[in-house]
Amino acid sequence: MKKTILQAFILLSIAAGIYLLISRVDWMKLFRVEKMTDALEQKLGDMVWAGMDEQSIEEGKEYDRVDSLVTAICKSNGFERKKIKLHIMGDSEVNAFALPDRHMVVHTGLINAVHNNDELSGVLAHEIAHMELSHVMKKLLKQMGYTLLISITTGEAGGGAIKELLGMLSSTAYDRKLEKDADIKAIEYLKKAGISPNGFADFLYRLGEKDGSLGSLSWISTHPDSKERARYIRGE
Amino acid sequence: MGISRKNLYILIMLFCVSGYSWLVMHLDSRWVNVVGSVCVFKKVTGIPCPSCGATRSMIALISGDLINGVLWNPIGLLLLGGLVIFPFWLLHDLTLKKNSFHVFYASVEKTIRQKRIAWPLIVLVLLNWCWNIYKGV
Amino acid sequence: MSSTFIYHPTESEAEKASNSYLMSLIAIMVGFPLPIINLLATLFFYIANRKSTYFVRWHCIHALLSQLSLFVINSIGFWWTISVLIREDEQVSNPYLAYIITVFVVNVVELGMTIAAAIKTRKGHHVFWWFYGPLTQLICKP
Amino acid sequence: MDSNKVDMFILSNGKFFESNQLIYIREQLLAMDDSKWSLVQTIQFKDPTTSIIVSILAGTLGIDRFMIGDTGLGIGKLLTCGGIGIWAVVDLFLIMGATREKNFAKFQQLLY
Repeated sequence: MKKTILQAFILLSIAAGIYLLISRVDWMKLFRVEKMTDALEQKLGDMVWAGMDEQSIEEGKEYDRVDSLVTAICKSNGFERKKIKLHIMGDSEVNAFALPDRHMVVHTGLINAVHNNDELSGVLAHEIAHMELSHVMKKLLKQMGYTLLISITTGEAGGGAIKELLGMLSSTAYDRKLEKDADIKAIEYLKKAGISPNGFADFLYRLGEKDGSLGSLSWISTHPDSKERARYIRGE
Repeated sequence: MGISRKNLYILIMLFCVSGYSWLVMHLDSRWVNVVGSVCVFKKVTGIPCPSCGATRSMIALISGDLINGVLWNPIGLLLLGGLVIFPFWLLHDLTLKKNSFHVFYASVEKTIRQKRIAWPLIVLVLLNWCWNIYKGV
Repeated sequence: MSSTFIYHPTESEAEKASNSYLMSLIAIMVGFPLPIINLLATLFFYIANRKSTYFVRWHCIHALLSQLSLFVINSIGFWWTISVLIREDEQVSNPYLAYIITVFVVNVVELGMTIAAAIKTRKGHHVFWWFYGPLTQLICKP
Repeated sequence: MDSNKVDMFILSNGKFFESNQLIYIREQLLAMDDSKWSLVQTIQFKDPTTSIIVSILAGTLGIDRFMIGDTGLGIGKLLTCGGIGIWAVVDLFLIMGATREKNFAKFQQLLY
């Protein structure tokens, strides 16, 4: 009996020892996890973008307006403007979203809905924050993991899965914590750029009122509690 | 011949315990998403087995949705009925030291083996199976 | 390691004992992502054989105990993987990768030992693993 | 009974029984009255090899259990998708033994 307990103890120690020994190796570096994630992000970005290419407007008054605001935020926060690929899309939906590999999509509906540049800057800073905090990839990887899991267990893998995945991204449905993180970061960026975050708060408040003149409100429908967000942005 | 009383009761107890834990697991819808179908037959052949959908049927029945319960798979009705009745029956037999369930089981086995009962049952199972495949459960 | 059993098992006993190891292998493959399948399978196999001869029971318990520890290790790995895949605040990290590799190593070792045990018991030899053997001895009486 | 006949029976039907049962069967047959010989020869035994093949192919549907006469267990297996797969796997390794047990029970019935 005593001998068996002793053997159990030794066996456990051996298992723990193996684990400790193995964890000495930097597997993250060995497997190049980060590099692989980056490469994957680039590929995914290209892939998503390939499906949206035609509707994008890359010049004109609206493009220049958004471009100058993004450039201003990037400059004062020390981000490389060149890395962000800005796309304006002719769509009446009030929406803006970040895609993998720093593709940023802004709908003309959103540009028409804002009252001034401060409001627009707020939304842009929010999307830049999503990119800077690598929320896009985090979310995508989780979603991919989830899809992978389902396809493994149900054995129903298919082309539909990846399509659904990309649809998820454009809906920008992040979870609450990530949204708040992005909001807080956005305020930081705005302050550094010398823009008052009140504009962003005003915009969110108006969206919260569900003003009929704004048209289709997909940005707000995926970003819950916009009034509450407006409140904490003002409070900062 | 046939299964002994003790073995039968152990088997039924196992059935009840695993059945109830299986159902409790499935009440959490996240579990369904994570695990999905466990049916080996469906995984291998790609077509549902005769009892695929029974879990969903039972879940529907538990939540009071009789129609969906039957539509998913009528077998769910049978299984849930067994899960509800067997524990009481076993308890009755074990406390009163009787073997009424064993007798019942043996008589059911005997009845089913008769050709004029067996064939309609087989046809019924096959029809239900066809329906299952048609539904794409 | 293997030693002599208190009696020499017959052909059919050797086959049943060997089956208990073989079955745990198949169960792992069938239930792959879920670690509980092999545990339940070995448990049911033991229940079905609990009235069998001492040699058969002994090896069923032996296989069951080894699957039990494997179940604990694999379950942690399974749920860790699920949370990495689904939860937003859980990432692929070095401790995670190290754990998964440990799980892999342990499983491969177990696999090798189980195959060896299945072959040896089939020939009627008595397989007696370190720690699991004495533990089985404590649980399983003739 | 004539030992020649018994040995012939053991030789041709050996695969249907466990090896340790064969000794007992042999003894029983030797002690048996010659008049029962024709009866012994007419018993149909189930082949364990067939049952394991059926178990591999249609184990989750419970066909293997139906085949060896465990109708109740077969229904149980059929209704629960082979016991969510687990029972089907376990039965894969039990079915040969179960078939032999059934054969043995059938043989024993003959004695009384």
